Amino acid sequence: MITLGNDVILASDILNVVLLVLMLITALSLIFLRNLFAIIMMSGIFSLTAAVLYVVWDSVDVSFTEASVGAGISTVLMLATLALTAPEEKRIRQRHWASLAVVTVTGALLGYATIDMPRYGDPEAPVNKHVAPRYIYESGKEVGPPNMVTSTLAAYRGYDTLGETTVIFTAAAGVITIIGAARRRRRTSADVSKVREV
Amino acid sequence: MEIVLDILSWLSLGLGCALVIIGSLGLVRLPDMYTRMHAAGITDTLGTMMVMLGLAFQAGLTLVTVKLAFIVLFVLYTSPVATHALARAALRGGLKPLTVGDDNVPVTRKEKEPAE
Amino acid sequence: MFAAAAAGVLVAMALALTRACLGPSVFDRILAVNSFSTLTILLIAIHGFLTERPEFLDICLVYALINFISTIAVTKYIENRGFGPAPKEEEPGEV
Amino acid sequence: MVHALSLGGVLAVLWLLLSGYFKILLLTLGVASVALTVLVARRMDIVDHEGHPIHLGWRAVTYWLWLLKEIAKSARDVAKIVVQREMPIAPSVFRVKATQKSELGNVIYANSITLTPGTVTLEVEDGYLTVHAIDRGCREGLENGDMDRRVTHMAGEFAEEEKA
Repeated sequence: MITLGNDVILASDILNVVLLVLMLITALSLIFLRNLFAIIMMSGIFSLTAAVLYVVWDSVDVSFTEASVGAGISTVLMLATLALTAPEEKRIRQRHWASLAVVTVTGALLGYATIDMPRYGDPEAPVNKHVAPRYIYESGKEVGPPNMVTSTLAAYRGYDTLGETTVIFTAAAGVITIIGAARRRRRTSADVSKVREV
Repeated sequence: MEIVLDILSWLSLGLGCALVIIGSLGLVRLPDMYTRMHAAGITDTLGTMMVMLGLAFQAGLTLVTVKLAFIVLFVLYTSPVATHALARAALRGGLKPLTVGDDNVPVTRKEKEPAE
Repeated sequence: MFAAAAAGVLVAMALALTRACLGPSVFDRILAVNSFSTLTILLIAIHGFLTERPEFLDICLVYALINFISTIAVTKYIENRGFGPAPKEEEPGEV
Repeated sequence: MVHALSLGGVLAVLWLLLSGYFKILLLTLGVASVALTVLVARRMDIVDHEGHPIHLGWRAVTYWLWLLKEIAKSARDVAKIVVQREMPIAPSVFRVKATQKSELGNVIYANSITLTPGTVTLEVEDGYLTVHAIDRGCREGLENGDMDRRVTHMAGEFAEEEKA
């Protein structure tokens, strides 16, 4: 068990605040930019900042996913989408006050709900008293892999993960069929022989 | 020995951070995309190397140091590829570099003269 | 000491974000994102040492390997479609 | 075949270093993933001297050391430019000759130029590189051809092999 000094906790807090401010600035610029291409680049920065935040919050596996999906694949997919549309966002003349009201109320409710949540990392919180201790103490003996997340995903929640993987696989296959199929060009035999020569 | 390693580590980390900040400062201050690319180069090369070296002095001869070395290696291999691709795309996209002097007319792909 | 280093990297990140917001051309933004991702790698590495868990460096490894893929994809896209810094307000400034 | 074996070796070492575990189950999984990766790489036809330049040997190491020194020097120069109030830049675009015979040599040269701050390769075409430099010093450092000679020396033996 590693215990951290107060100064480290303070440093982590400051890191949180600064990163969240950076994220806020990025999000604001996302709203005000009109060029969709620039928006894609800014959303890349957004997900990079999010990935650092996930590391700071100790969810390393989520950060892994954010790194490969958020910053890597989704940029490419959004670009592929952009190839099918116009590079500029349409200017909206009328304002949708009703939508703004709905969003504000939902946001306020969500913010209010956080007050009831247990403190971050509280060992007495329900989520940490249910099945988590068994995963933590027994997974090494019961399943084997040194990474707890791996054994949780692949063994304790195996069917769930299989379902998720199927969904993701189907989605990816669909996206590739829609976007990528037109571009595919079979290698001619001349190409192949040239490659072999080199 | 501990103290020597600590001092080396502080020096490297400090230098690395200074370089990283200077690189980003150049990214903001320099006048056009092509010159900014050189400033970003400081961050990608020497800045990264010095910061990782500073961390490696703290880790000692462990697997962690090997990982740090791999990170530096990967950054050094990927960063020039990305920079070159970006520079070429900018040139072909019609972004003209700022240049000084008369013999330094930018060579674009279409209007380049035959070699020598 | 690590906290100071993290602060330095954060300052650099803010500067890179400034460039990404200012533009003016799309290439400046790509450059800023590229620089930002290098800084992300550094910050995660330093944070690992700050909290005394340098095993988390694996994420930095993943980042170091994939951060140039999006840059390559973006530049490929621009070259193939000829989508330059076209909009008028985004022309690079003269000096 | 030699390249496939060395690729497998490098991947195995990488896997061991990154995992840090030496249990039977995990080692088996590691061997399986290395074998799968090598198989896929072979099917993709990317296991060759370019992706895996083992023939360069020790000369590559000495070249890297020299290149690191150059990177440090030019990074210092560019940093000096940036921190000055008036920023004395003199950007220019020019062409240099690449004397390497092989494509691999050309790529190494172009990437070395890009890697040193202050110079960036813009185009690579038939033995000539178009380079953007931030000031006179960086430009002259490249035009004296020192780096070109070193890269050619490092990739030299290989160029003859390819011709034969």
